[in-house]
Amino acid sequence: MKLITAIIKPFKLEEVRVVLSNIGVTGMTTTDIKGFGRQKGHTELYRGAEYVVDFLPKTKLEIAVTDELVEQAVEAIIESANTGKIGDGKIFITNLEQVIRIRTGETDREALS
Amino acid sequence: MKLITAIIKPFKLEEVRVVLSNIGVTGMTTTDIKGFGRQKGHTELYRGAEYVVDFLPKTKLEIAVTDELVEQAVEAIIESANTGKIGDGKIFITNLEQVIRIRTGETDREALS
Amino acid sequence: MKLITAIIKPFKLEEVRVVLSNIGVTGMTTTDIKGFGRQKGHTELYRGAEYVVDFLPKTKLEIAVTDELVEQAVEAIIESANTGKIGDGKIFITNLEQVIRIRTGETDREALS
Amino acid sequence: MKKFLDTAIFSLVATGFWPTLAYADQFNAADTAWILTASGLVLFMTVPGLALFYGGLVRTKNVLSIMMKCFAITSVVSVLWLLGGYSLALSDGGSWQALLGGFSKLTLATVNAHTVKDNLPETVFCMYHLTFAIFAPALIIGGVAERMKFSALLWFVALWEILIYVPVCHWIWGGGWLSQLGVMDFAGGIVVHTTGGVAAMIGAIMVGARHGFPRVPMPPHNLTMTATGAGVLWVGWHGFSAGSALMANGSAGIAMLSTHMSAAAGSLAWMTIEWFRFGKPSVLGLLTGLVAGLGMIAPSAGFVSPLSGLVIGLIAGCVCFFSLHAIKRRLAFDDTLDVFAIHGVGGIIGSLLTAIFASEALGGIGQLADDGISGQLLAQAIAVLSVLVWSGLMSYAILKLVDKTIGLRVGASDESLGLDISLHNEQGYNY
Amino acid sequence: MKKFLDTAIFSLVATGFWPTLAYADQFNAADTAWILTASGLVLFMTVPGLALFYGGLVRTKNVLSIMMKCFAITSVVSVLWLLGGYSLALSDGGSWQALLGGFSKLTLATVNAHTVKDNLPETVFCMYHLTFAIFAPALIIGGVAERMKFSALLWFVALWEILIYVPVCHWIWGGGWLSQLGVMDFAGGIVVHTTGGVAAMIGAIMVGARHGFPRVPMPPHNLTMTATGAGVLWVGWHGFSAGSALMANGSAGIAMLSTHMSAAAGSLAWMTIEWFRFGKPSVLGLLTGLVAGLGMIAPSAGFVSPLSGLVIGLIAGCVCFFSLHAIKRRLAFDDTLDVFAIHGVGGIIGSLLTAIFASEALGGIGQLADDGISGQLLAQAIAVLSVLVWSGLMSYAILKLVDKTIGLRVGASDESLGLDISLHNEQGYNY
Amino acid sequence: MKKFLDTAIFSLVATGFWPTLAYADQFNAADTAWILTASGLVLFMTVPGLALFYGGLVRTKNVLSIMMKCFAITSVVSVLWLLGGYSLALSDGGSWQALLGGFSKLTLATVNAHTVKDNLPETVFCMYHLTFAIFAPALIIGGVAERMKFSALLWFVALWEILIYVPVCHWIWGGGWLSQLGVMDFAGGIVVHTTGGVAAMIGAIMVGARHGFPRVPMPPHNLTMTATGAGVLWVGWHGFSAGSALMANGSAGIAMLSTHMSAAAGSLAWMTIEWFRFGKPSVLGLLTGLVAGLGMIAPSAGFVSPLSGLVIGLIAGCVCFFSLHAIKRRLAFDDTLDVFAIHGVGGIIGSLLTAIFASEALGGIGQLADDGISGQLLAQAIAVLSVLVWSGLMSYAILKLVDKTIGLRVGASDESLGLDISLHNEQGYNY
Ligand SMILES: Nc1ncnc2c1ncn2[C@@H]1O[C@H](COP(=O)(O)OP(=O)(O)O)[C@@H](O)[C@H]1O
Ligand SMILES: Nc1ncnc2c1ncn2[C@@H]1O[C@H](COP(=O)(O)OP(=O)(O)O)[C@@H](O)[C@H]1O
Ligand SMILES: Nc1ncnc2c1ncn2[C@@H]1O[C@H](COP(=O)(O)OP(=O)(O)O)[C@@H](O)[C@H]1O
Repeated sequence: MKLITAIIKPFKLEEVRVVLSNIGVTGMTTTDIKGFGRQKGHTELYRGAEYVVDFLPKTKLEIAVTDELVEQAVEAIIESANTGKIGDGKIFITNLEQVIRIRTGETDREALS
Repeated sequence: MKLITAIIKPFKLEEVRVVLSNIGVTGMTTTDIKGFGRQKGHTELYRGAEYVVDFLPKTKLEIAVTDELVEQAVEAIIESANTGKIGDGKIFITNLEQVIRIRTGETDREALS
Repeated sequence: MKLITAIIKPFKLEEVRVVLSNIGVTGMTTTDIKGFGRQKGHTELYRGAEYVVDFLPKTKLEIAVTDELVEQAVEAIIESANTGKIGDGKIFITNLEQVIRIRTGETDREALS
Repeated sequence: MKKFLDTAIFSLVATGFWPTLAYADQFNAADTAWILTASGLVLFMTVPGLALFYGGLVRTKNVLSIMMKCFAITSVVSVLWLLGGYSLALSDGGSWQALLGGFSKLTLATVNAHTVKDNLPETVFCMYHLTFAIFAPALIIGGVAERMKFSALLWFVALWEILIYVPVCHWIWGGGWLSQLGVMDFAGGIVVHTTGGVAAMIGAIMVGARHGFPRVPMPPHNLTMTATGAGVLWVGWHGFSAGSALMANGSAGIAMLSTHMSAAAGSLAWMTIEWFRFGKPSVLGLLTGLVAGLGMIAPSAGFVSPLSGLVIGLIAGCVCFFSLHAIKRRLAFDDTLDVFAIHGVGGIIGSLLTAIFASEALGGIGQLADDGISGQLLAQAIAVLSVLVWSGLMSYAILKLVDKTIGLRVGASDESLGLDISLHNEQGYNY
Repeated sequence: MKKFLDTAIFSLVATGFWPTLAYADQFNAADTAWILTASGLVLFMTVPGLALFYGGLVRTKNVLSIMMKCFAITSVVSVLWLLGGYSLALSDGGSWQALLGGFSKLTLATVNAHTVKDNLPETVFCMYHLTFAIFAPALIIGGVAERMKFSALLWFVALWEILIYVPVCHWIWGGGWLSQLGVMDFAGGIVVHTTGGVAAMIGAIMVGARHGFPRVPMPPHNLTMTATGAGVLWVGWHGFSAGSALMANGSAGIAMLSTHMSAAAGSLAWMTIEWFRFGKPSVLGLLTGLVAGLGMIAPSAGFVSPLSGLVIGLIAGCVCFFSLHAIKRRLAFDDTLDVFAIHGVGGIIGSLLTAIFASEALGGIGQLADDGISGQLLAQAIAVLSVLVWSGLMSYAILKLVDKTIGLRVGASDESLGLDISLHNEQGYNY
Repeated sequence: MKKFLDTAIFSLVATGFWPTLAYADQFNAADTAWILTASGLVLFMTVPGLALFYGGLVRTKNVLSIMMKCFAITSVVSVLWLLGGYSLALSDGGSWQALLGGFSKLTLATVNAHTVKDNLPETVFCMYHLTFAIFAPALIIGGVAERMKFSALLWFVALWEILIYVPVCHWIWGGGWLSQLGVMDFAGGIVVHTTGGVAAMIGAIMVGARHGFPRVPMPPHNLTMTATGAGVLWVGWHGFSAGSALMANGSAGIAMLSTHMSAAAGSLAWMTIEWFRFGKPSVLGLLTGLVAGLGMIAPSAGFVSPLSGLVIGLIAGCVCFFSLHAIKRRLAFDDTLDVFAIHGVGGIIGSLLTAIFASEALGGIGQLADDGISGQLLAQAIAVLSVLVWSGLMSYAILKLVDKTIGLRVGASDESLGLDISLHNEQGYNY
């Protein structure tokens, strides 16, 4: 199993969720984060003290999937989260050694179904 | 070393923390997240515009542990976070290549003690 | 590639970001989290009901880097985030199997440049 | 009732309706005390009342832009009022008195501490009316929230104030042609709510819907803020209604009671409908019904019995609930904060109902136009219709002009980023 | 002091205490101006004052449910007041005047713009008293917060208003048996705080403790909201206290000063105790002492000297601090927002202290009952005790009835999910 | 204008400026009604007005500490006012009347419901002035926010009140030497804004800059809170200005209108400058200009025409904008919330401008000192200078004393943790 971590633009979340559901992903976890990258932040102004805010609000999506779903899921995310503008975000893939469903104690494939 | 990531119901946090402390876990990190899964969200109503909120507030717990503690920690979490109702959450286990304590530069086992 | 996850004191974020930029890290992701560890929390008081708040506000930094940058990045974080006081935080290193840039579909090294 | 009292007061005094009225060219200090207070209360309705009410309803990224607009409108309108608005609205227009006031009070140069207007120092009279002139355009921003340019809005409001509010105020409260017809508008059902409600609708249509509307849910970002604003509106409205008696007397008392009952009944009506229809009553529903009740009673507050106030509130809760849902369903336009459905519809229906509930048989003070209910209904209908057409057409013309010159709307990426950062380089919250 | 002035006023006038009082059947416009204002101020105490104060103290997931209750209570009580509450509380009851008012003012049909009540238009008198009738039951929700059903609360409040508030108001301010005993209650120490405080305690016991109480800490979710509410309460309370003079005169001035001093002293007392006991003074502590001071001075505000107000505030801060901690420690019940410890205890002690501090020797206006302090103390004790028993028993009976029919409490999972979503399908915040 | 009216009133009455004034030893009920209200409004400016305005501007971790200070100052000053402040400031000082009041009103023992002060019950006069005595020191905390100890602040404020506010108030409003010079200060440009602004600067310097200043950006944590506070300040300021007429008359009306216009113009001026200079207008800029306008008009509000009010507002917006930026750039000291740049500079310039704009040629009421503008300008300059020096020196001395004894500032780690937790064991928000 793999853990897919995607950093996306917040207003894309709903779209991504729908697309992932369609290909059979049954669960995911999202976090409000702030990202720093090539996309420039904005300037803020407080009583004349101008300063640059480098960190931009993004949404982090974590999706645990079985190996055979990885490729499809990544493609789905790329397609739905892409706006073609800088700052669309990144996808990270790490290996998941085990997954357990707390309620039932089921593991791995069963835990993800 | 392993990184145990547990998604649990927010009101279970205190209980889980106590149980983990008891088995010798000395630190952990928590994040407020929103989860999507089999548990149904609720409907919200704004001036007649009804819509479904799919994402539910959950708490993510990240615990770095030495290999020998993994099993015990997982069991402790399952026991204390379980309510038997849908939405209790998941546990993910990934491999940790290195752990460093910033203050002292100690690594791995020392960093976790 | 590796994913470096660092838990640091919130007011150190700016310093760490600058140092990392200097050594060539082009992006990072931050999350407001609450940490539990050896650093003692504080007591709060509400109409005489005193209780201890164990979880302290920390910032989590996630940085995906190519293998050759790992050591340098870790050192940079240690140096800039260190206050010498308890609660300075931890660094976790995990293996990253793949990185993809959503906008272009570029992967790995290209995605991180 | 304002200035129009001049023409009607004597019959009322004769019938014993206004118990104490010293009609010298000396002001009445007690009335002054009350109207000083009432001015503060109506100002309170806009800043921070409406700023909070509206601010809570938009998304986080636009909260400051809404609050900014409330404050900026207050400032711009105040300056215009001093320069010429007051004079054109409420001074004597001489030969064109039917249409507009005169120039004698431009810059308020001829108004000072000992100028008296009926029972009040003219400064106080001028200040009190200013607070109404502020509230009306502030209402409008609810219709165009989350996408209209700040500069465009300021131009629009400035022109709107002079071309719509000022003349309509004159027609009804300044002795103009509608007041001569005997039109009854105690606290602005026509002057404030109809003018503003219609303009909000036109604005919403011309600026266009927000991106994503109505597919993407855009829930209020902070309902506690909205509730706070609603509380401020409720309290402030007592200055709006009871102040409109321009005296500290039983008429003010009736206006306060009727207004209060209408608000209470409006909120309960809306709550009950939601409870039956959706299974649960919502805070926002209750507050919306409350504001609907406040808006609908405005034209008749001091003319009707408290019990009639209650009935008007019930009508307000029901009618505005259905008008809001009808508009939402037909999706004709994105009136973001439902200004037309609540203030427009409420103001119009309320103005017509005034003709009925003012009847002495229902405990009211009686109609002012000839021929009782039917005559008054006719007068009210004429007033509502002409104001509706005037505000609609002129709002359209102004918006067209502004659109052609500086443009009405921010760009798509600015809208998506949020107006707070894109227009003001600020964020509401930095927790 | 309200209606009871009728019986006592002449002696005061004779002694020169009330400098200007035109006792014709004409109202006094200056007094009217002030009471119109004071009505707004007391309404402000509930919406949004108490809504903010209480709202900030609960957890995020229940904030709207608290605010909703404040607004809904305001609406429901207003309608009841119009339909019959006012008539039963404050009109003449004829042969059963000792117990209850009459029916002559039902639906306020006989109240209009020229009806006069002593020195005020009756509309204004009625409106002012309504704001008290709203505040009392709104206090109660603090005791049952975070778990009581909305529907159950509405039924409870409606019945409570009619069966408890209205009669007690009549007994003390409507010329009923307690007023005939010479009981002194300037601004509602008994009528508002004792009735409400006791009901909150009974409610807290009968609804039961929140899940997890007292093991799980349930800290306030937003103390800035609570502080804002406290500020509104402080300002609004000046309408509550100084308005209760029902005139714009030195008695109102004394009431405002004494009240202000009591609030100040209460907050400093609480702060100091915390500082000594816990090492640090807390905002919530200071605000709680403030409210305790405001509550305890209510019965005596216009009767005592400002310096006595200060002393009463010191007593309030100390007594309520210890009553709160005693209740918290004994854990007898989960009075969520400590309504009984503050308003109940404060109102009761304050009502008794009135007998002492009203003494002319202490700069007060003197006792109204015979035999000076001891006689007055007896009268006050009788009043407190009977109201305590009446409110306690009747609250119990009503809650029992509501429990048997629709149930008092939401289910465990709804409570854990939070009342905002489970009862109202809304969330306070969507940042 | 306050007490100083005593000496100046007769000429004004003779010129017909004050239309109704019953100069008996009977109070005027209408004036009383208005000043009761105005007292509430000015109290409202501090709690919760300033608490919100300042609270929103600091960082999350210090929000409660700011609000706490506003409330605690209100309480402490109230108690001091009762014990002796009022007597020393506003009672007759006999042979040292030029410098300080007397002891006859200590503890307000000789003030009761039938004591009259000119046209008001003395209780009301005393209460109204108390609200000013509260607002002045509350302003100061903006200069030392986010680092000063709570205990140190309380000591400082208590001493400051007695050693600075009370004498200055006496000099100008209590019949002291400055009032004898004919100094004009309608609503506290010198008494409140100059005293407070200077003290804030001295405080900021002596406490030292916050860690990280000016390198680390420290943006406001909640600008909606600040906007709400600004709205409350705007409304409350009408009590501050129009209340200072101490009557419900045309002078109050002029004060309200001029103040309102100054606020409007100040906000527009600041907004416009920002728009040109930074490309975008900010909410905080607009609100800052608003407050600058309110502050600068304070000394002249009731003396000048509404149009002059507008001009004064424009000056306020421009002057304070540049003074703020000059101070920020020179980085001489960390006046956290820019109290000196806005209130200090505004109050001083406004007090000098009073001499000009009060001219009858500009629609004002005329100068009080001899020799027209130049004579008045001299009087104003003397007043401003002596108050500036007095407040500066004494503030320095008090702070030095407090520093030597208990220390002014929290430790570095407490500052980094935030004052809410380190001083009060609380957090603003627990979402
Ligand atoms: N090396 C990195 N490690 C972790 N997160 C990153 C990294 N680089 C970028 N990100 C995240 O991805 C987001 C988008 O990256 P950015 O460079 O702005 O644009 P793009 O995705 O188009 O290359 C950033 O805001 C940040 O959250
Ligand atoms: N595939 C997944 N990847 C990441 N997080 C998941 C995944 N499935 C579930 N979750 C997380 O676990 C939570 C609980 O899952 P859910 O399916 O509702 O119930 P249960 O844990 O009882 O199976 C979700 O809210 C979500 O945060
Ligand atoms: N075993 C762990 N797993 C995950 N996070 C941890 C662990 N131990 C510590 N942390 C995180 O690191 C932070 C600092 O740890 P702490 O023990 O307080 O001090 P130090 O870093 O100086 O050892 C904690 O607040 C927590 O967020």
